[in-house]
Formats: sequence, C-alpha cells, structure tokens
Amino acid sequence: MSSAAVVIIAILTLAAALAAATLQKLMHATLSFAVALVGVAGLFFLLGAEFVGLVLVFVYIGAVAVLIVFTILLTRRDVGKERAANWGGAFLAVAVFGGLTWAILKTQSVAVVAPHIRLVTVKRIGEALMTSYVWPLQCVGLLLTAALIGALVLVMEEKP
Amino acid sequence: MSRWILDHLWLIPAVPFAVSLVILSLPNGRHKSAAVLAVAGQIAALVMSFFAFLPTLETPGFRFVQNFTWFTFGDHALRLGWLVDPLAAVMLMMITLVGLCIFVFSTGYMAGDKNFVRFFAYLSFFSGAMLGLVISNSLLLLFICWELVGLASYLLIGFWMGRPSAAAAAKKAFVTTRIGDLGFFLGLLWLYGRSGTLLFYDGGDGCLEKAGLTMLGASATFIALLIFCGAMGKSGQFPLHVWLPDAMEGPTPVSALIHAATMVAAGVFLVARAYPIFSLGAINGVTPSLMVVVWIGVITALMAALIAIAQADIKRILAYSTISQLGLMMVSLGVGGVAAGMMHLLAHGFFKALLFLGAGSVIHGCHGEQDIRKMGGLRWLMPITFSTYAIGMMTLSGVPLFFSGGWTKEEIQHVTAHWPASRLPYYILLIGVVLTALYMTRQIIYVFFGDRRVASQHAHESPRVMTMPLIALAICAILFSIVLTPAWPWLHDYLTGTAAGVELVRLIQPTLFLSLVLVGAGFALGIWMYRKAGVQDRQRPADTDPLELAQSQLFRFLENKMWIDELYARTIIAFSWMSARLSDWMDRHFWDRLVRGFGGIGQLLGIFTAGIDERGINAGVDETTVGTRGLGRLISAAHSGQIQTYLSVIAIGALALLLFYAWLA
Amino acid sequence: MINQSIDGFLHPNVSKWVDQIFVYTKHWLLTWLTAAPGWIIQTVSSLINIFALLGVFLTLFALMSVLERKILGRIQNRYGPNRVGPFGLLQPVADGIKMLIKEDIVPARADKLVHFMAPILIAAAAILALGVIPYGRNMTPFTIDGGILFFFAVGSTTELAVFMAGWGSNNKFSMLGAMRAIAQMISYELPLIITVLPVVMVVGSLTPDRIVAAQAEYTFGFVPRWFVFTPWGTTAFILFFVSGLVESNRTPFDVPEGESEIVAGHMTEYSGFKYATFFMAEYIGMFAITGLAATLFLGGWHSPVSALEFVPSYVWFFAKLSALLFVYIWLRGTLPRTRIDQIMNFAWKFILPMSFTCVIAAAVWHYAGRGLRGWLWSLVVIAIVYTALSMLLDTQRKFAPRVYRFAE
Amino acid sequence: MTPTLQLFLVISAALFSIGLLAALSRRHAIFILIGIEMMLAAANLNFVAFWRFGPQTQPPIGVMIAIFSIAIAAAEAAVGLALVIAVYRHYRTTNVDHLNQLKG
Repeated sequence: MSSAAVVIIAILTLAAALAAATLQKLMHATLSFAVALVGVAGLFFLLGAEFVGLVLVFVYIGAVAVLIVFTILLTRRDVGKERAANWGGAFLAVAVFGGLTWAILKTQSVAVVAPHIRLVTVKRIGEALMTSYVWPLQCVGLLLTAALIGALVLVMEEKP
Repeated sequence: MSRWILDHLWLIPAVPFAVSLVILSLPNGRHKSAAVLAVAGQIAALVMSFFAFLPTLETPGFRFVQNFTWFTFGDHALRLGWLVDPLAAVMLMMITLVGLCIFVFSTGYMAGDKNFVRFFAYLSFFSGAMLGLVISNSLLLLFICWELVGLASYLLIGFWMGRPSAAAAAKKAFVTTRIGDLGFFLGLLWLYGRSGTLLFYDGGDGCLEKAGLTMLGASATFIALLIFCGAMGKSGQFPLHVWLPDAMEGPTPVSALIHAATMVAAGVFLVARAYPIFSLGAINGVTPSLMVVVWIGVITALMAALIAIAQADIKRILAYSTISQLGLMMVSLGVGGVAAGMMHLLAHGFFKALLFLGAGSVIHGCHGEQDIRKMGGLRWLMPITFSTYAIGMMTLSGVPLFFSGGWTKEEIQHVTAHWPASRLPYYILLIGVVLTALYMTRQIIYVFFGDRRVASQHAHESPRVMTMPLIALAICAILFSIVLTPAWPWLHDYLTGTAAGVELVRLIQPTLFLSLVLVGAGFALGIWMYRKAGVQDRQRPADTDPLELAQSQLFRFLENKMWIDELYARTIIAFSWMSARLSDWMDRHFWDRLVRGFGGIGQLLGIFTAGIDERGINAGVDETTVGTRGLGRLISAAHSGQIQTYLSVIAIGALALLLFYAWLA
Repeated sequence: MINQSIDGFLHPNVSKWVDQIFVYTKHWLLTWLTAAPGWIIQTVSSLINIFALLGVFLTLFALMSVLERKILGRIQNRYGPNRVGPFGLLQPVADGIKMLIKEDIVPARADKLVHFMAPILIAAAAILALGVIPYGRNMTPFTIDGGILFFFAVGSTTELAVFMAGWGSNNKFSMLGAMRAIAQMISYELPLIITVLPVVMVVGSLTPDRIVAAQAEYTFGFVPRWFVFTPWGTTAFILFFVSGLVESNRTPFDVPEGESEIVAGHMTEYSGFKYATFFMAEYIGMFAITGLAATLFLGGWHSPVSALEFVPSYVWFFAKLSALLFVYIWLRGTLPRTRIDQIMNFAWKFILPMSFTCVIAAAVWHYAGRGLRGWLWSLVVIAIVYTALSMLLDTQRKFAPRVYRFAE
Repeated sequence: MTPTLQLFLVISAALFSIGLLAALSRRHAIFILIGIEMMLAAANLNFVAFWRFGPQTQPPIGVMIAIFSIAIAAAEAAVGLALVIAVYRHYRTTNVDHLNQLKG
C-alpha cells in the first residue's frame, strides 16, 4: 500500500464529500455522497479489509443511496434551492477538524507504519461471525427487522 | 387351539367390545349389518369360550392364570390378570350360549325399532364387559368390568329414553347399584391395604391364597361384608332389590339377558369367586359374613316370592321370581354349597332367559301388552311359545327328575338342611318352593288358559327367528339336568374339582319326594285359587284377583311391593331432600350474611383510607408537582427544538473537551 | 494450478497447451517488462486482462445483437437482417457506425452532468461485473476473495445509474421507467442473492474459482457434480435465471422500457452513442448474469463428460454461456410482457420464499450426507414448500377465453 | 514510502468534519442524514485503520465492528428516511427549522 494511492483516493473522497455537503441541488449532493462512499470503500481495500469495502459499497450504494433518492422524489415539492450554508456551522466544523488533526499529529503513538499481516479472508470473518460474534449478529438481525417494520409503519398512509 | 386361546384370553371380551365399537360407527339405517356383526361377534366369543372351556374338562381343578402389569407407581406395580378355572369356564359358556340365543331373538324382537343399531352396539358392549368380568383374575379388573356392566345395563334399561318411566328406572338402577358398589369399592381398597395385592391367584400369594388370606386376619369379615354390598346391589338382594323390577322398563331381551340370566348373577358369581374371604376362619362352615349372606338371601327369597304373587305385569312377576331365585343362590352360597349355588345359577340362567324370552314373545304377540289380566287363552294361538314357556315354568318351580331347576333346588335344600347354624332357612326355602310354584301357576293360567281377552284378540305366534331361540333354550333347560343329577353329579364335582362317578342309587333321594310334594302342593293351590280366574266374559279385564277377594289387605300390601319404595321415599330420599333444603337455607341466609359482613368491613376500611389520601398524601403530591412544573419550564426554555443547535452544542462540547486535554498535556 | 490431469485422446501436453494458450500468451507478454517495478507489472497485467475482456465481450455483444435479430426473425417467420455482409453478419458494424454519427441530443431542461454520467456509470458497472468470472482454467481476470459479493456490489450500482438516467433527463417517461426499473431490480436482487447462498454455503467460499473447483468431479465417472443436478440446485438455478432475466430488464420482464407503455423508459431521452452505450451495458449485464449462472450451477468451465476433458475449458464455458443466451432470446421471442404488479407479486410471494427454501434444502442435503439420501430429503423439502405455496397463492380464478369488445 | 496511521486518522477526521458541516449548516433533513452517514463512515474508517495498524487479532475486531456499524447505519438510514417522509406528510416540509413543535 503506497501513500500515493492513499492520498489520491483520499483527495477524491474528500472532494466528493465536500461536494455532498455543500452542493445546492439535493440530487447532486446525494450522488456525490455515493462517490465519497465509493472512495471510502477504496480506502478499505487499501487497508486490506476487502470485505468491509464490498459491504460498504453494497449497502450504501445499493441500498442507502437509492433510499435517499427515493425519499427525495417523494418529498420533491420541498427540494428547491436552499439559502446559503450558515457560517457558524462551517466554522464549528473547521474548528473540530483543526482540533482533531492537532490531537492526531501531536500523538506520537499513532505515527506507526502498518505491520505485515495475513489478509483477512471472508472465511475468517464468517467464522468469527458464527462463533464469537453470533449474539451481536442475532441482535443486528433483530434490529434490522425492527427497522424494516418500523419504517413501513412510519410511511404507511394513516387512515383517518 | 385352546392353548392359543388361553394365551390370548383378552380376546374373548375384546371381540365383542370391538364389534360394539364398529356397530356404533355404523350409520343408523344399517340394521342387517349391525345384527350380523353382533351375532358374528357373539359366535366368535362362544367359540373362543368353548376352546377355553375344553382344558378345564381334561384336568379336574384346572386353573390357568395369566397376569400382567398395568402400571407401576413408586416401587410396586399394580397388576391385573386373566383367569380360567371351572367357575369362569362354565360362566363363559353360559353367558355366550344364552347371549347368542338372546341376540338372535332380539334381531326379531327389535326389528322395526329405529335405534336397532344402537341397541346391538350396547348389547355387544354388555356381553364384552360381562365376559371380561368372569375371566378377570384381579378384583380391580373385575370391578372395572363390573362398572362397565352397570353402565351397559343403565344404557339398556333407559334404551327407550323417550319414556320418562324408562329414564327414571335407568337412573334408579344406576343409583341403587352404585350404593352397593361404593361398599364394594371400599372393601376393595381395604383388601388392597391389607394384602397388598388384588390378584386372586398369583402363584401362591394372591389374595385368595394362603399368603394373602393370612394377611387379612380379622378384617376379613368386614371386607367380605363390604364386597357383599356390591353383590347385593347387582343381584338385587333385599335392601337394594328395588331397582330390578323397574329395570323391566328396558326391552325384553335386555331383561332376559341382563336382568335375569347374566348380570344379576354377577353378584352371586362375585361371592362365589371371593368365597375364600367369606369362609376365612370358619367354625364348621359358619362365619359372621356367611351368616349375613344367608339371612339376606332368605329374606330376599321369601319377600320376592310373596310379592310376585300379587303382581299383574308379566315381566315384573318374572323379575321378582329372579330376585327370589338369586336369594336362593345366596342362601346356598352362605350355607357352604358353592357348587350348588353355581349350579342353580347356571340352570337359572337358562330357564329364566327362556321364560323372559317367552314373555317377550307373548308381549310381541299381544302388541306390547304386558298386563296378564288382559291376556288369556294364548294356549292355542302361540303353541310354541306356550310349550316352551310351560317347560320354563316347570323348571323354575323345580319339578324334579326332568327339569334342571328341580335338581339344583334339591341340591340347595340338601345343603341348607345340613347348615349347623339354624334350621330356619331350610323351612323358609321350602315355603319359597311352594310360593314359586304358586305364582308361576297363576301366571300361566292368566296368560295361556281361559278365554281370550282384550289384548289377546289378535295375538299371533312370533316369527321363527324368535321361536328358535326359545326352543333351543328349552332343550338346554331340560338337557342341562343330565349333568346335575346326584346319580352323576358331574357339574358339582367339576366345580369342586373332583373326578365324577356314576351311582344310579343316588338318583332317588328323600329330598326328591319332598320337593315333589311341595311343588305339587304349589300347583294344586294355584289351580284351586285361580281356577275361575281364566274364564271371564270377553272384552273385560279379569275382575279382582281371587287373593284380593280373600285377603284384600294382604294383597294390597304385596301388590305395592310391601311399600318398600314408599318407605325409601319417606326415609332416605326425604332425608336427602331435607339436608339439601337445609344447606340451601344456610347458604342463603347464614353464609351470605357472613360474606356481606366482611364486605362491609372492607368498605369501612376503604372509606377511612380514602380520607387519609385526600387530606394527607394528595396535598404533598400537589406541592411537588407544582415545583416540578416550574423546574420543567425553566429547563425547557433551553430546548429550542432546533436539532442543529443541539448538534453544534455537542460539537462545542467535544471541542472543549479536546482543549481541556490539551491544557492538561 | 495448471497441473490438473487432462485426459483424452489428444496428447496431454497438446491439449493442455491448447487449453492454456491464452494464459501462456499473457505470461509471454509480461516477460517483456521483467525489469519494470512491481506495480507497473501489476498494472500492465490487469490492463491486458481488461482489454481481453473488452475485446471478447464487445465482439460477443455485436454477434449477439445480430444473432438475436436473426433468431427472432426465425421465431416470427421472417428473415432477420441478411443484407449487410455474409448472412448479414456485418449488420452490427453498420449499426455501430450509424449510432456514432447520429446527433447526440441532450434535452434543454435536463440535468446535464447526471444525464451524461449515467450511461458511463452503467456501462462501467456492467463491465466490472465481468471481471470476477472464471472463463477457463486459470483464466479468472481478477481473483478477489469475495468475488461473488463484488459481483453483486457492482451490480447494485446499476440501480443508481438507472436512476441518474431517469432523473437526469428531465422527463416523466424516463422518471417512471427508472422507478419501475429500480423497483423491480431491488425486488429481484434479493432472490438473486439468496439463490446464490446455497451454493456459497455448500462450497464454503465466496470465490468463484473455488465454486467451480467444487463442481469438478464426476459421480460414477460420467455424471458431473454440477449443483444444477441437485434438487435445491435445480430450483435455485431456475429462480436465479428468472431473477437474472428481470435484473437485465429482458422480456417478459421489460416493463421499464416497454415501448407500448413508456416510450423507452429511462433511455427515452438518450440518443446516438449514449443510447448505444445503454444498449451495450444491458447486453453485457446479461452476459455477466448468465456467466455467473454458468459458474454457480453449471460447473463453470468444466466439461459435462469426463471423456471430453481434452476440449479447452473456455470452449465449454462459452458453450454454456451461449446456450443460456439462446434461452434468453427464445423467451423474448415467445413470451408476452407481464404487468408490473404481476412481477412484484411474483417476486415477493413466490420467488423469495422459494429461494429461502433452497437455502434450507441445501442445508438438509448437506447434513443428510450429500448422497442419495440428501438428494431425496432436499427434494422432499422443496416439494412440500412448493405445493404449500401453490395452494396458498392459488387464486381460484378460472381462465376463460378472453372476450374482445370492439366499438361498433 | 508507506503511509502511517496518522494519515488515515487525518483523512477520517476530515471526513468527519465534512459530515459535521453538512449536518450543521444545511436545513434539509436529508442533508443532515447524509452528514450523519458520512460521520459514521469516518468512524468505520477509524476502526478499520486501527485494526490494520494495531497488533493482529483473531477475530479481526476492528473489521467486525465496522461490519456491524455498517449494518446498523443501514437500519438507521431506513428509519430516518421513513421519518423524513412521515414528517413531510404532516408538515409539508422537510426543513428542520420549521420542525420545532417540541420547543418548551
């Protein structure tokens, strides 16, 4: 994994993310959000967590992004130009970024290079999921079911 | 074959049960198939019983026992079993044979009844239960079958549940026998408590064998008496006999099968089966329990015979005669003549079935009329019925030498005469013989002789399917006497388990002449009394009974069955009424008051606490709530409802935290 | 991995050489730049793969487009294209040129950027999906640990692309078509993935190569151990095939671009080369789906008879691929278009439960010892569920001949 | 030259701040949702990065947490968008400025 690749992908990602945060048109924002997530997935690939990257693409591009665009369509009447971003928020964000970066750069213990490790195969993840993470897995399944039902109930046409 | 049957004894009761189930499942219209099934099942039972009977012939005193464990509780198991010994075997034969005849008869008698199918289902059910009863080797199993038999009899007495009288009779029979069975059950429990087993024969430690009996000790008497209660209930002995006459509400074949031939004999059979318990610790053949048996039997025999004289319903007369005959058997058992008692039981089974079927045929011929005073002159109209009926009547009244009844009665007289305790039963039996002859004569004269009357105008002979069984039973009743004669007392020795020998000398005995005299006297008396009863001018029921003319008070007394039912109504039933009323009153007035009182107390408490709430607690709560509301207002001012404000506050917080750490470092 | 025994009457080395010719060629090409740093070699080898893929499949696309038209012609009792070149085989070239020189119209009110990005994205997704399928022995362009997952992850971006197309060209037909397309894609993506699960479970790997390897042996020496020959496999294959049909918007499930209803769905506002791109993307998606089907259920590049192992593996693969494609065309020529609500009901009420059943049946098959017993048991499971479902869903409707009402 | 952990941490910090920016500065509920999702992605990136650079573990804890958090994020997105739609039905707007009924 070379810094060049990382930096390139990172720049793309952050640019897309910035676009998502600032673009006026909601649809464009959503699409660039998707691009940003693809970039994050790329970073995951570089970090050797292929599976997570694939899952990220799969879930976010395949599901969340589509959900968002559907929502945009369903609430279309409201999707117009917005007034410009308020600078307070921007300032705060920048401040947080600065603080975090300062903290990160100041901490020496994180200035390490990656050790050489065996790539994490899907098999290992699957075993982990089925053995030591089986309860969390069940809980997530439950949560997803609940979310599904909850979402359905929320968007159901209430009959007066 | 016999071997196989012995190994599968359970089949004998199981087959009729199965048949009855199948019949029940039939649709209501399938008369023919129902009849065929029932008869076939009965024949199968007969064949199997025959094969179970064979080995008992080969070896005298043969006994085959087959026990199995029903269920286990704790460390000891409750075991049931099957048993074949002479007693059981002859009962099997008798029941299946008579049963078969009656099944065939009822195919004719019940033809055209809309509940034909149900009838045969019940009938098969009954025969299954009865067969199970006689071959059961455990008092518990016997009791179960006993109750099943009771149920069958209940169902069949109330077969025409349309008639209120039938329903009432069924209930009466059920309740009355239940009283006896309660005693029986207590005895059973007691026995189990003492001897720890309910098996009769269990290779040495059954409750009828040395080991079991010795464990009983003094309690044997009471156990025996309790068991005898059951016998009294079923066999209609004196205090509990009231149900049997009313049971005649059922269809006649039922009366023949259940309330003459087999079920009522179950009581006698039970006593015979449990005889070792009765005779435990006997001083030359007398024990308190046997004493009770004897006296009960004597009273029953005499009383029933007397009542029978004054009855007008053809079937009731037979019912009472049944009761008295059963009393006779009880006496014979009590005085130690088990064999004699059983012999009479078997003979009685045949001829009483014969008589009832004959009565049934008569009723059938007279289109359901049962009052003998409305009949008459049927002699020529239904010859077969008449002749067979006559045979039955003579057998019942014990005409010696040719008829089985005679021999058995003489046997009983013989054993009774040698009873050490008292001679009284013997004399009473003699009177009983006379009375029997008397009332049978009366009945015959009323029904068959004299001129025709209302009911018998258009009487006709019954169809072949009904007369055939009559003939068969008549032949049985006569031929049966062969194995009864003292000359060759085969049955006696068979039952007692000794080899039989032939001595023609013993054929002639003093009792023979005695009974000849007595029966003759009875006939003569009857003919003399009722000579005019038959001949009346037509279209009119016979006017008052001759006896009534002579002794109206006595006749009334007898006609109303000695007012025993009324007595019960006045005493027992009235008492239960009273108690019911009393408890009702208590419930209404006493307990209710009590409950209401408690309720009132509760109310008072409630009011009190309510007061406390109002004044004490609520005030405090109100104050608190006011305070809280104020605080709430204060805080909620900070909630602008703007998510992003909150978010930015969080962010600022995070930043502050960061700076704090920086300052620390 | 090359030293797998290949029998046959050809000399082993010869057949092996024929089988591996492309692999050897690539190695030979790479020998030119042994001196270069590693990442360059990597890049070059991937580039070679990519160009090979594009070459092969674009040719296949061209071929397919003309063959489809010819076969449809046969089915509809007419000649297909037969003018351009021998048997009209050059027809696609002509079409390509036409498309290229057509005017590229972009609606005035359209969202230019999105409208432009959509075809690119959709084509890219389709081609990416091709990358993980093993086309022959040692001929998997990109061996990824979670290859199947990659396939579906990439495939799921298609929905977004379609949506972009629909939204970008500011047109109600496009929007509706895109909606329909996305709706049915989402509803059929579930069964598509769930029908893959049994295979993944049984093989125990998400890697296509492993899955193909797991179907290598032959029972009794001649019946291949393809998953399609197990009850659950058959069911899963059929379901997968149908779902694939829907995913690639083919007749009878082509409501998103049903000419008679909404002009051309999300492609309405596209013309010229962009339209061609959409077209191509659709066909390549089709190839990808069928290729995956062949890989998962039909034993990939393995020969159906052990005696024919000497025939090069890629030949087998493409034989299976083209067989499935022929079925696609055949269906298109045969079946009428279904209604959108019918499609949805079918997805949620029948296909989804059946695919879950497949998973269960596969588990049963595995735990009953993968033998005849397992075979029968899984068959029983599937039969039970199938009958139950058919009873449940049976709307007691009697189908009578339709009565036409004409305006007099 | 290979990247250090810091590089990834900075990247994720940047992504996080951008998410925060989106969540703070926009008035549209969906934008806020997008921002939150971005912050979550940044967190996942941190998890994986720490796993990668930390000592090797079996099971790979960082990866597992990332997977779970993705799943949960999906659920959260679904519910959130459903909420947006429901709110829109009621108030005919998704502008969070107008949704202040809970104000004390």
